[in-house]
Amino acid sequence: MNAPDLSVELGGLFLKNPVIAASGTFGYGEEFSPLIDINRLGGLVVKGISLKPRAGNSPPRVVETPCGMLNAIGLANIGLDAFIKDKLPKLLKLSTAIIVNIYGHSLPEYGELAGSLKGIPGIAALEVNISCPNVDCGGMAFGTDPDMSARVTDAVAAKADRPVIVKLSPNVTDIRVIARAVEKAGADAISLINTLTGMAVDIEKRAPVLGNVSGGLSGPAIKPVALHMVYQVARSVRIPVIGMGGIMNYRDALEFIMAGASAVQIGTANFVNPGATIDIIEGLYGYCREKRIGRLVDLVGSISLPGRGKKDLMV
Amino acid sequence: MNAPDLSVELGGLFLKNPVIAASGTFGYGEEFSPLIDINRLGGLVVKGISLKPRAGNSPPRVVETPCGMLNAIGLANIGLDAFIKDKLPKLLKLSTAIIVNIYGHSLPEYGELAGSLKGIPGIAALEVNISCPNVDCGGMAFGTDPDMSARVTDAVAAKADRPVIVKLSPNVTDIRVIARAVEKAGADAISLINTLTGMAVDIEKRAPVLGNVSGGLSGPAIKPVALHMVYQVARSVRIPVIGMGGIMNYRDALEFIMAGASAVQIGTANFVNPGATIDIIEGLYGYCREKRIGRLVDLVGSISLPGRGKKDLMV
Amino acid sequence: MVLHGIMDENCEVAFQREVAGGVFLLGIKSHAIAGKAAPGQFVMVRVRNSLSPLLRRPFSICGVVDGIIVLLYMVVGEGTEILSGTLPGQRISVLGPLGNGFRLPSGIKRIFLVGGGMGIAPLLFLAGRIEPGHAVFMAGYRSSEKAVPIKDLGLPCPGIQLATEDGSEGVRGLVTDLLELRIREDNIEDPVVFACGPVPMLRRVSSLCLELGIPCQISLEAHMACGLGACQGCAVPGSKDSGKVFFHVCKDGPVFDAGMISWGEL
Amino acid sequence: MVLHGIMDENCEVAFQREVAGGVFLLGIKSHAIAGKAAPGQFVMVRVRNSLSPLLRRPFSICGVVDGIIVLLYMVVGEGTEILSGTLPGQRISVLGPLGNGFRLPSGIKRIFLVGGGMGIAPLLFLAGRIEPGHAVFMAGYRSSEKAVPIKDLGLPCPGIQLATEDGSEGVRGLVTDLLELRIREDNIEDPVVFACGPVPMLRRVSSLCLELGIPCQISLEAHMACGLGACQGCAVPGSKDSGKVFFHVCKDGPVFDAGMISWGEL
Ligand SMILES: Cc1cc2nc3c(=O)[nH]c(=O)nc-3n(C[C@H](O)[C@H](O)[C@H](O)COP(=O)(O)OP(=O)(O)OC[C@H]3O[C@@H](n4cnc5c(N)ncnc54)[C@H](O)[C@@H]3O)c2cc1C
Ligand SMILES: Cc1cc2nc3c(=O)[nH]c(=O)nc-3n(C[C@H](O)[C@H](O)[C@H](O)COP(=O)(O)OP(=O)(O)OC[C@H]3O[C@@H](n4cnc5c(N)ncnc54)[C@H](O)[C@@H]3O)c2cc1C
Ligand SMILES: Cc1cc2nc3c(=O)[nH]c(=O)nc-3n(C[C@H](O)[C@H](O)[C@H](O)COP(=O)(O)O)c2cc1C
Ligand SMILES: Cc1cc2nc3c(=O)[nH]c(=O)nc-3n(C[C@H](O)[C@H](O)[C@H](O)COP(=O)(O)O)c2cc1C
Ligand code: FES
Ligand code: FES
Repeated sequence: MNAPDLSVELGGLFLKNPVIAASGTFGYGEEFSPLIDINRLGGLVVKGISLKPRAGNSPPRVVETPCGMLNAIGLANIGLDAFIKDKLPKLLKLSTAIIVNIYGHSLPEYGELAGSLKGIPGIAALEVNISCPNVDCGGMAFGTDPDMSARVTDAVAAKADRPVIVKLSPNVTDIRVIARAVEKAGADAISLINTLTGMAVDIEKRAPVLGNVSGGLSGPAIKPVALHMVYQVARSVRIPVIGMGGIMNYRDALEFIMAGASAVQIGTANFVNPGATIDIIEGLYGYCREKRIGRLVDLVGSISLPGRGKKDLMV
Repeated sequence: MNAPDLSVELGGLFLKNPVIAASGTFGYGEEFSPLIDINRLGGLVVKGISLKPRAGNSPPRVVETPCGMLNAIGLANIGLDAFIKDKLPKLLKLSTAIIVNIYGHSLPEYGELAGSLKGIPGIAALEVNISCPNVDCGGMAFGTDPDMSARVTDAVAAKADRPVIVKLSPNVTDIRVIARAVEKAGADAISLINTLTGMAVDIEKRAPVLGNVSGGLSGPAIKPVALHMVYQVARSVRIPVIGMGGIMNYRDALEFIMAGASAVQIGTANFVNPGATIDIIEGLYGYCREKRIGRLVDLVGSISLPGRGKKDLMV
Repeated sequence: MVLHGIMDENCEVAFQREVAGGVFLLGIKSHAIAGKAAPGQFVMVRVRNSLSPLLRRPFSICGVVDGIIVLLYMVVGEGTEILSGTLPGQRISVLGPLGNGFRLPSGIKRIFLVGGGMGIAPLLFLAGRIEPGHAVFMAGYRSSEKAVPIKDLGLPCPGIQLATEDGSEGVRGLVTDLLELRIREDNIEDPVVFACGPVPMLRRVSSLCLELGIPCQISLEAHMACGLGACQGCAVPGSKDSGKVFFHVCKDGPVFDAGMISWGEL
Repeated sequence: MVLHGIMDENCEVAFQREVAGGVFLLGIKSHAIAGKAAPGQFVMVRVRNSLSPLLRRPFSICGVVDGIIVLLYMVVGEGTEILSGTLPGQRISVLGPLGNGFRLPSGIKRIFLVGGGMGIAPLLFLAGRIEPGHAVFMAGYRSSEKAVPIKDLGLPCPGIQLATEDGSEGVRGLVTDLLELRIREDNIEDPVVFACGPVPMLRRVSSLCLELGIPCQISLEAHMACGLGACQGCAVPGSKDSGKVFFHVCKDGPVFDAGMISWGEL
């Protein structure tokens, strides 16, 4: 048998394999370069970039929770100009897809970010964060309202000259409504989920652990929620879906792929195992070989649903 | 120092201590009676009762997830008549508060359930499940819409002759809106959270693990989400709040209490440690003694919030 | 035969031994649970004191010796992997005895005990309660590596007929073929069958017994949360005859008359 | 002094010894990490291969002997509890060396090493790199039970001045009192202070040194997710002078000049 083909196409974005490092967990790439060969990744999403630099929230910013962690980084980042000047040149030397995650505090800001990144060769796609729960102005508000989500998408798509991925928040009643809204507004792909809003209390201090009171929950704890939302969204839109939330190994990645994700992002796992992305690529490769699957894309959305059985019968 | 006073009052419901066994995880009480002295509990919520008996969903119905579990029991229950005839008499011999959890498929059904339980001496309170994610008709729809939530609350409160606790779903964009709606509609207390909707995929079978595809996530994994929602709701309503979601020990219980819960419910922990409720009562008692806290209620909502610090500063 | 007196005890591990490839024999000290346990019952074990794995794991009681509960289990996932690393002297939390257990018929019968893989565990306990000579014990495995050397377990040991799918030990084939051969060809008076193992095997045993009108009790598995009948997580579909839509394995079972189960839906 | 060549290695535990009440000395075999490690750097240890605890735990490198990284840690929660149960021969994943490390001044100075509790760990490593006689090592503990018998650790061992809060060993009082006494009263030429320990202690040491114009490097702790500078989780507030709103302990630190930190906000 030939070597399995792991490549995927996501609304105009071509990846050699479906494994992408998630925004905010992989810095600007260089942090992991002593440890892994970043060129082997399908792609890499940089930390969310805003127009102006941001220092972020007061510490403590991270706390461990059962099988997960809360973060309230507060979208700390060096700002668009420094990113373009200091970080991007190094990133663009890599032979992996560089995806720039952006967020704004207003519609025009989103548009301006997309406009400023226009024409820079080498950027593979934009990922629009409409879902970060840590910033009280903007962030949350956009991603939880279908109308605002659509307008942000539109603002970015109007200015962008490459694929636009919109990243959804799980903190909503029905994520399918948001997904359909951003699809209609011109998103080329959807990524989900961002973190669930959560909190931890320090009972010794009788105070929230995080300086920001609440934070975003990530890691294996949220995997079931993420998987269900990916499944729902994949069945509600025609554009490709990038799944994430608690993926630790290739088996988790397969769950997302079978539930409908065309690609996956790896976040918290990078902290636990800096080689997680590489291990997952190798795991997917080995799985396809063993199961004689020629193209990984054939597994996307491949789960078969149970018949109704005795569901909801009266006794 | 005198023995600490753990008793609480929840909108007319008096409990000797704030520890309640959660609906669906404690059967009808008798299942745990070989193992613990149920009379020591603050209260006990029975498995959700519907007008007609229900067989529930096709198996598999439970699956373990990282630090949590998914269940898709499908609200299997013996129905109101059998409950009143076969289960209630035994339950009412116990010297703990018996709380009857009810759910209907329509507004009139909710009202009818409350009406049928009227006048039965010994029932301490009703808990109204507007939040179970497992039944495709009803359940979810009520609890995720503020207006429907209010109407269910009103339907039950109009017929009930004892405290009405409304149990909220976490699968919503802003739980404070639902909480305020049910408060206004006459709820005497609010309990939260019910399970988060989730899913697991069996990659060998390429199929959902659960016969019902999706299920409700419970256990320590959801604790941060539950705690944040309890914190939010406690600051948004004047009626008492009963917190739950992943409480495994008295330290977890204290987190909820300090975040604003007047009482706590213990669900999944009963499966891991059938003595969990008793251990938590003893832990709270020991904590109050050690810290010289005369009345546990003084701890409710006692966390102090951080100053703004450097939050959201520009660099 | 629902038994009362369920206990949750933090028990000392008496011994732990790998008896076949990835198959372990675990002895747990608990006079209390051992004293009440009946063949066919099971325990829920907390494999370690941690939030992950969260739930307890169910295991059939394979025998009871001197106040020690003996379990026979195969490493299949994280929980059993962790359990297999538990050393004598360490403590684990054990909830039991749970479930109904087998019902031994009165009068002299010819008893067939049919176990597939780890399904032999509850049957070994049962075999110890049957007068020698009255029972035939049939065990089936994939291959000889997985075959448990029953004589070396230190438990009352019946005579064994072995089948392996690859023929590497005993008769080549399925244990159900062994049973069918004996039960159809010999002229057996009053046979009774007890079986435990994978679903396809149990389905075959059941249909055979139902066809021939032979009483048959099978022990089932299901994913469990509580093991106590409280969560309703362990449902299995009841047959039309049973009059029940679902049974709960932990409370109504794990042992069922073959005719009670809707085998097509399992 | 940011060092490159960070590694993630699945290392064998060489030894594990309880050296004081709840305080363990752990030796981990890694020629690669040991070969690169500098005093003040740390490692991130995965205490077991499991989803819970999820994150790695940061520990200062306390010394390096024959390709073995030595850690000194106190059991304070689940992670350190599990770590303390790891036996020689078992393997744990270690990421390092991380962070900047101390900067030793050139020229002959009088070096004060001031450690509170487990804060002595990185200072012991540093002490081994200083010519004997040039350094004074001051260690403070709550009480004698928690006092680490530094001479018995098998590491290059400086002369120690001890303070315990309850006076059960050494001088009664805080280690900062010891330092203040020496630094104010003696006529010391060119003193330099290196300190690690609880925040209140470091705050005191810093203000003392800033007041007297003595160069002072302190090693800080913060909750960490990555340890690599990627997550921005380990922020500490920078002083006005520093020109930074926040530093990141894992990358900009853990060692900072005392004047760089906004002590009031810590
Ligand atoms: C009544 C009963 C008796 C049993 N007796 C034995 C026995 O004597 N020897 C033996 O080796 N095995 C027995 N099993 C199966 C045993 O419980 C599983 O192999 C074990 O739970 C697997 O745990 P794991 O963490 O290693 O596997 P994982 O697959 O990682 O477990 C994940 C989850 O699925 C559940 N699960 C997985 N497989 C099964 C299964 N077959 N049945 C029920 N739940 C499962 C686990 O309990 C856990 O909650 C019995 C099961 C039941 C229900
Ligand atoms: C750079 C650095 C060097 C350190 N060196 C040492 C050392 O040499 N010896 C030693 O005993 N301890 C040291 N610590 C502290 C050590 O990391 C914590 O004691 C340990 O993480 C506690 O883990 P736990 O699971 O036992 O506690 P838990 O309180 O259960 O941990 C819960 C979470 O909080 C984090 N956490 C708890 N306390 C601390 C802390 N003080 N600093 C950072 N994170 C914390 C844990 O890493 C974990 O993510 C150092 C910390 C840092 C940042
Ligand atoms: C420390 C941290 C920082 C993050 N920062 C961002 C960010 O800047 N932009 C963004 O879109 N998502 C951010 N995320 C969310 C992740 O990209 C991802 O959506 C989430 O963590 C779920 O995946 P995981 O469980 O694999 O980590 C961050 C997550 C973490 C843990
Ligand atoms: C097996 C199972 C069955 C449940 N059944 C019900 C139910 O019938 N009615 C209800 O309101 N909640 C039900 N719940 C939700 C729990 O009462 C509780 O809200 C939830 O599990 C979160 O708490 P925990 O993490 O402590 O389990 C059920 C939960 C589980 C695990
Ligand atoms: S496992 Fe809970 S009812 Fe059977
Ligand atoms: S711990 Fe991640 S940046 Fe410091």
